[in-house]
Amino acid sequence: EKTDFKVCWSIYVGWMPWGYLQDSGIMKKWADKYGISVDIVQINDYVESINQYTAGEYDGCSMTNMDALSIPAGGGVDTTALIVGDYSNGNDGIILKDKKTLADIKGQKVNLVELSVSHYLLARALETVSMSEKDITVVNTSDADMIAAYATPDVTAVVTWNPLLSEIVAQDNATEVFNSSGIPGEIIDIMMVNTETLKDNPNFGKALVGAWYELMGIMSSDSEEGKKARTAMAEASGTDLAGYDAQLSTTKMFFTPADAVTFTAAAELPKTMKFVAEFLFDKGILGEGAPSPEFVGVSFPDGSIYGDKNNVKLRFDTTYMKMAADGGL
Amino acid sequence: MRIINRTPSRRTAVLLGLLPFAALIVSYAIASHYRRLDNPADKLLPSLGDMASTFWSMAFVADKRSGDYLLLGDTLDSLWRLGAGVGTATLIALVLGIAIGFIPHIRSSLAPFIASFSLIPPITILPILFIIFGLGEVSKVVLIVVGTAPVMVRSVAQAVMNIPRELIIKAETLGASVWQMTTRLVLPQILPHLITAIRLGLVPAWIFLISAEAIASTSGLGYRIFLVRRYLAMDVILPYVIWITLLAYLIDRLLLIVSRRAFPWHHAGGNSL
Amino acid sequence: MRIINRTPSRRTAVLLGLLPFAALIVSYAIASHYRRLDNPADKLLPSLGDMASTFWSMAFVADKRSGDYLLLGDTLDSLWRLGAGVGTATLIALVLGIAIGFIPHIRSSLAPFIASFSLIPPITILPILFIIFGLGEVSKVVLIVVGTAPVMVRSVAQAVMNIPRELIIKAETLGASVWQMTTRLVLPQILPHLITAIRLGLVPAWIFLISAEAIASTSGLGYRIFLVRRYLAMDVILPYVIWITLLAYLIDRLLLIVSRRAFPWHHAGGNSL
Amino acid sequence: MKTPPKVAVKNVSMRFGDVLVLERLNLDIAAGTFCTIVGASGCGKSTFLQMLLSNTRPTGGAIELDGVPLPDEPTPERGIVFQRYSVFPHLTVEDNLILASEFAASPVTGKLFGGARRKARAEVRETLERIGLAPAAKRYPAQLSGGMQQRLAIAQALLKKPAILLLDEPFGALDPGIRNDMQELLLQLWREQAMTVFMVTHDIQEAFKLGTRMLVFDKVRHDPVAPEAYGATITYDLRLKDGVSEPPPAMGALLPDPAASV
Amino acid sequence: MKTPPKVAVKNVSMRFGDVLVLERLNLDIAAGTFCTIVGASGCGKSTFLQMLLSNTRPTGGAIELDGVPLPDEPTPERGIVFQRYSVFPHLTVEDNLILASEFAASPVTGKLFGGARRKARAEVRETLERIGLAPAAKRYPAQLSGGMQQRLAIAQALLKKPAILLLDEPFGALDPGIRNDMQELLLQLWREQAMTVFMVTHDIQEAFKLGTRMLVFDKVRHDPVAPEAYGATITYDLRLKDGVSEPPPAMGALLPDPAASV
Ligand SMILES: Nc1ncnc2c1ncn2[C@@H]1O[C@H](COP(=O)(O)OP(=O)(O)OP(=O)(O)O)[C@@H](O)[C@H]1O
Ligand SMILES: Nc1ncnc2c1ncn2[C@@H]1O[C@H](COP(=O)(O)OP(=O)(O)OP(=O)(O)O)[C@@H](O)[C@H]1O
Ligand SMILES: [Mg+2]
Ligand SMILES: [Mg+2]
Repeated sequence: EKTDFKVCWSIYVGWMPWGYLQDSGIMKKWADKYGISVDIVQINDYVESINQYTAGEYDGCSMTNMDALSIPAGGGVDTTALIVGDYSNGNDGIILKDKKTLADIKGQKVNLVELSVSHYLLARALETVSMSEKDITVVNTSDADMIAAYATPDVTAVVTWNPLLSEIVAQDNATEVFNSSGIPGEIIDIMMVNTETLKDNPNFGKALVGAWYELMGIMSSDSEEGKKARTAMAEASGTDLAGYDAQLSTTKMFFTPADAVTFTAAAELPKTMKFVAEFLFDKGILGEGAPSPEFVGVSFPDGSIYGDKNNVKLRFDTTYMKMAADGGL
Repeated sequence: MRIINRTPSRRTAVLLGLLPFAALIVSYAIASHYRRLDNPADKLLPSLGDMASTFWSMAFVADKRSGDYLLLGDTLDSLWRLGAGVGTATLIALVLGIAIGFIPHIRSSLAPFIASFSLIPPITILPILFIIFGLGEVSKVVLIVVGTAPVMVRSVAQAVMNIPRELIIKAETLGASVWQMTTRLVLPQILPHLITAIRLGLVPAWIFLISAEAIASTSGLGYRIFLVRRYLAMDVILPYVIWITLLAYLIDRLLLIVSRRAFPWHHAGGNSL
Repeated sequence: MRIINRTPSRRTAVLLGLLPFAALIVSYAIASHYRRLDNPADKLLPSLGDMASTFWSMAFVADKRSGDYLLLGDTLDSLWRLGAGVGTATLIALVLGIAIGFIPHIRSSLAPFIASFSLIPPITILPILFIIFGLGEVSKVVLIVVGTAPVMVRSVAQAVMNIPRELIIKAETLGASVWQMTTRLVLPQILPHLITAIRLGLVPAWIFLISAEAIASTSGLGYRIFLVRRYLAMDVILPYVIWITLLAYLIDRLLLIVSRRAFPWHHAGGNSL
Repeated sequence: MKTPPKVAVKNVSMRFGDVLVLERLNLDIAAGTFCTIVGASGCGKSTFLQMLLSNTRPTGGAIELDGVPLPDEPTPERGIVFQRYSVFPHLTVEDNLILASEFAASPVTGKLFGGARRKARAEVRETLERIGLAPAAKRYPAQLSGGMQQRLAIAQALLKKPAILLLDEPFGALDPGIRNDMQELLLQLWREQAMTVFMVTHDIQEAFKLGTRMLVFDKVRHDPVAPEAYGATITYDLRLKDGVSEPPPAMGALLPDPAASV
Repeated sequence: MKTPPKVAVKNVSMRFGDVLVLERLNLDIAAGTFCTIVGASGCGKSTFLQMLLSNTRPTGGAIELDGVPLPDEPTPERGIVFQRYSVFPHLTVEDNLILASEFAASPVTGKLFGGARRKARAEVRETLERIGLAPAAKRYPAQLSGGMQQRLAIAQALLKKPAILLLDEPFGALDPGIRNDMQELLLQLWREQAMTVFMVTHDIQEAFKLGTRMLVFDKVRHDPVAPEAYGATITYDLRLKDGVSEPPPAMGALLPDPAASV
């Protein structure tokens, strides 16, 4: 039982509301309501934010479904998907220089952040043209340097996400040959929280969810207030309102809790997680001792479980989002 | 007359010194010009005018969102961290350096460890630093300390060991205790070397400051560069880099002047760069 | 007897030197133990045994996917880059350092530029390096060069300026040309200082190597560390860090031995750390 | 009971690793002796002085001071002046001189402040006048000539009123003229303070001129196969009158030609 | 036509910023003169030598060599030996000696290899014997005593057979005994090679012993308000016989007491 909580987030279109929640005082309002305090901390380096959460420094952290499985869940930290915020619907893409179709990628060096969702996207895309990673060479490239990397002659193919993606696509010689709208609902951005902490402190979950959906309501409206919120988020991410709206357009935000609940409870999610688990296992990052992709168990809202039932470390749970949908907060 | 015997006049020297800077600016302007001929929206090498106007607005136009002057805020935050980091490193260097240089038992026990420790690239153990020190200001300061202190400790210790043994013996015959020797003999004699060590340590300190701010921070010069880097906003990055270089240069000169003023007995004779 | 006058015996000195290492290992083992009590799958502080077995398999078990020995491949690639970078920096330091230290006109024109240049944190101008040098091996080597050469140039130039003027004059009276003085007098006299400069330069060189490999690569020690950082595999990272530190230490000692062998006239007297 | 000699050296030997530097040194020195020490370069004169100072310990034998063994580290009753590095470069002339009284007065900071410092400075004023450094009181050693620095070093050592003063080639770096003045100054101070002085010098003229007793160090035994098997010892121990005396003829071959610098 | 003097110094003066160090120097030196120079510390003796070497240029007046103005930088016809730093620490004794011939023989590498090098080394063997350094031929200067280093420095300068040899306190750092040997060596070499020698020394005995002509530098004019307004000049210019001569009584006050080092 505790009263002070810390969650962390990093700069990404679907997570910018977290920063605004803190700055605008909405979070404080909701925390006060439940008699707790919640500190929302921005961490520039995405991987570092997950590492910190995994190490136990934070009670929650925004991350993708894939990274949740590989880092905290794979590291034995029981983690619950509290708020399923959005999925990438074109926010991640594959770009070829001076080539027009995905099949042309054969034999090229592909620059991407290895073992990230970009890597996953590439693997899924290659399947659609009956290729595998053997047909290309992956070059691990830091996201911060992706744009500059693309500007060099030796880089001919990149996989990345927004806002880097739209910066690169804007160049004359760039063609986006595949993007995450081709695998809708597979790259999901989620606020993950520590299962144990959540179990012991339901108020923590309630405050976060309540605050989040209040802001979703504001943000999705075309009102002055909504614009103001989006402008602030745009600037915090280093762009302007138009740029930020463009990024939002390729992100399937769940502005209402009901949408999020529907998506999380749908039958596609277990399939997606199976893809992801197999991808991670194939890359050898489920841990040294992982004998199969089913090593880490994942539970779903309907009670079904993928993988090892005795080692469930990642839980998709709609309880709190449902409370929000039902107006119960 | 051989070229090594010819010394340029003061005016020639200044002109010669400006030459490479001018060459850099001109070649940048040309490269930028041709890139923008190809693609007028090129972001990589913005024109000098663009950079100037961006810099101007970051420096003198209050940010719409927060009402702050971004450059000022970033600079103050970064300088604060740099100062805290280098200050802490200096203190550590002073205490450990004197102990290691002066007391053989401490030297035996700590010198090998610090020598090894100074070889660890700090960025590789960042996650551990962040876990131990959190992600707040402390961890940024600690990263600077970890990156600069070992080398500074080493050079202070070496400076202590370079104090002629004769002076230590002399102090003993004058009845000084170890503590008195430390405060009256060792400390004042190594202070100028400490300043040299700080000046040398500032180069990595800036690098670690920028790295730390790029990982976890919401303000500072490194944060700003990190933030706009994903949009390849070189019109912000390049002026920031120049600004950082200028700050670093000014701090370096300031320390040199302080040293010359405070320790006239140390700066006698000998050309230095 | 005052503590400063007591010297530990050889055996005591070795034991004292091992103490902090032992303390580090023990405190790590304890911390790791307690973390794993909480969460047996904890990734942050793996047990010493886990690290050893992971390291063993990286070193001696061929990788399932590629059939390579990962540690060997990473080490060779990194050492190659480090060697190329530091080698280039050394060459630059030698040529520019001698020119700046020996010829006043070149000193006037280049010294201020290099002093300013050395203050630029290289990571901030990465995009520009990419444009000029591409994204392949060259840019990694260049990053190392940019990060280490300015300081090395400076210390070589200072070493040249520290050659007693009397020796230069003497050479002139023996009929030496500038070129002959450079090859027979200046070069041999600064070589030991060059080795010192290399040893000092290796510390930042490792840091820039790791950074460069984090940017875009498919192998190398830094690559591996940053790759596995994506899933917090400290059981790989920590042994790699120790391995890097060990390599750095060995190279440092090697250079010291080379210097002692090659320049006996330089290593006379004086305690050094 | 007979009073013990001021300094008693009892069968002292010194070995660095395999090299035997000094052996079979036996010596009693009465209080008030001005003992000059000469000998070839590298024969162990400085080493002998270091032992008297307790800065190194003999590997064999023992040295006694007033009948008790030497303390095991340098103490204020034995003052020292080296050829170089004898004054503190970061202190002005007068601050060099008040340093010893600062150490004594202030165990924690080792420093006097305000009135106490002014008083201490006033107290050394007379000494400054004596050694002719009053006009240079505020200068740093680097701003003094070599002779001025050595005068300061001697004054600094003497202000502590040591029973024994050790001097290791104190005037080696000085010009002949200045050297002469310094010798006079030293003799005068020695007479006034009734110290026991040990002075190593390369200049045999100086050794005769100043000493009341002169020790010559040399190797007497040579092993042509292992030149390092035997060490130097005291080959001549001359009691001189106050003033100049001539070396015995036998020494002619051994010592540098006294006419050398004439 | 009368042959010009070897060295002619014409109304030379030297000023560093506001400080006038030397003024109104006028001097003709015949070939083969052994010219010793004495004077108080800081009066400009080294500066004068630096000017003769073309290492600094006089701010007034001119110096001529065989009737033509001095070259504007050091050249091989004028050899130099300083008090310190006169030999190359990174070369062995014999390599220090063959260096000049290497410079002459090999403009590009400045180095001889194989047979040529063996030949050059053989050629300096005799010189090595003369200066008593043959057993030390393979040693580095740091492994030599001060006297051995200075012998090497003089030999190195002389091998180039300079018309003029400049010496700035060459024996200042040596013991009296070694000093005497060195003086003999120098005199002998001077006679053999018929050089013109300029030697600065602090030791007036040495100046009388070695010189055929002795110059005393001193300030003659003093401005009590601005002590730097006037520089030193040549106050005594004594032609000495070959051998020792006595200073005139008037010089007694001016110079360090000659008895000082006796
Ligand atoms: N710490 C040491 N380790 C090994 N050898 C030493 C040490 N100190 C002195 N020696 C050796 O002992 C010998 C005597 O040295 P010392 O300095 O006492 O001679 P010295 O008579 O003072 O000579 P000089 O007249 O040149 O000053 C020398 O051969 C020296 O190499
Ligand atoms: N480069 C310089 N700049 C300014 N002043 C100088 C310079 N070189 C020499 N001096 C001054 O010129 C004066 C004469 O110096 P110099 O070295 O010639 O004296 P010296 O007669 O050789 O003295 P010493 O006997 O101590 O060697 C000194 O006061 C010195 O401070
Ligand atoms: Mg000695
Ligand atoms: Mg001089």
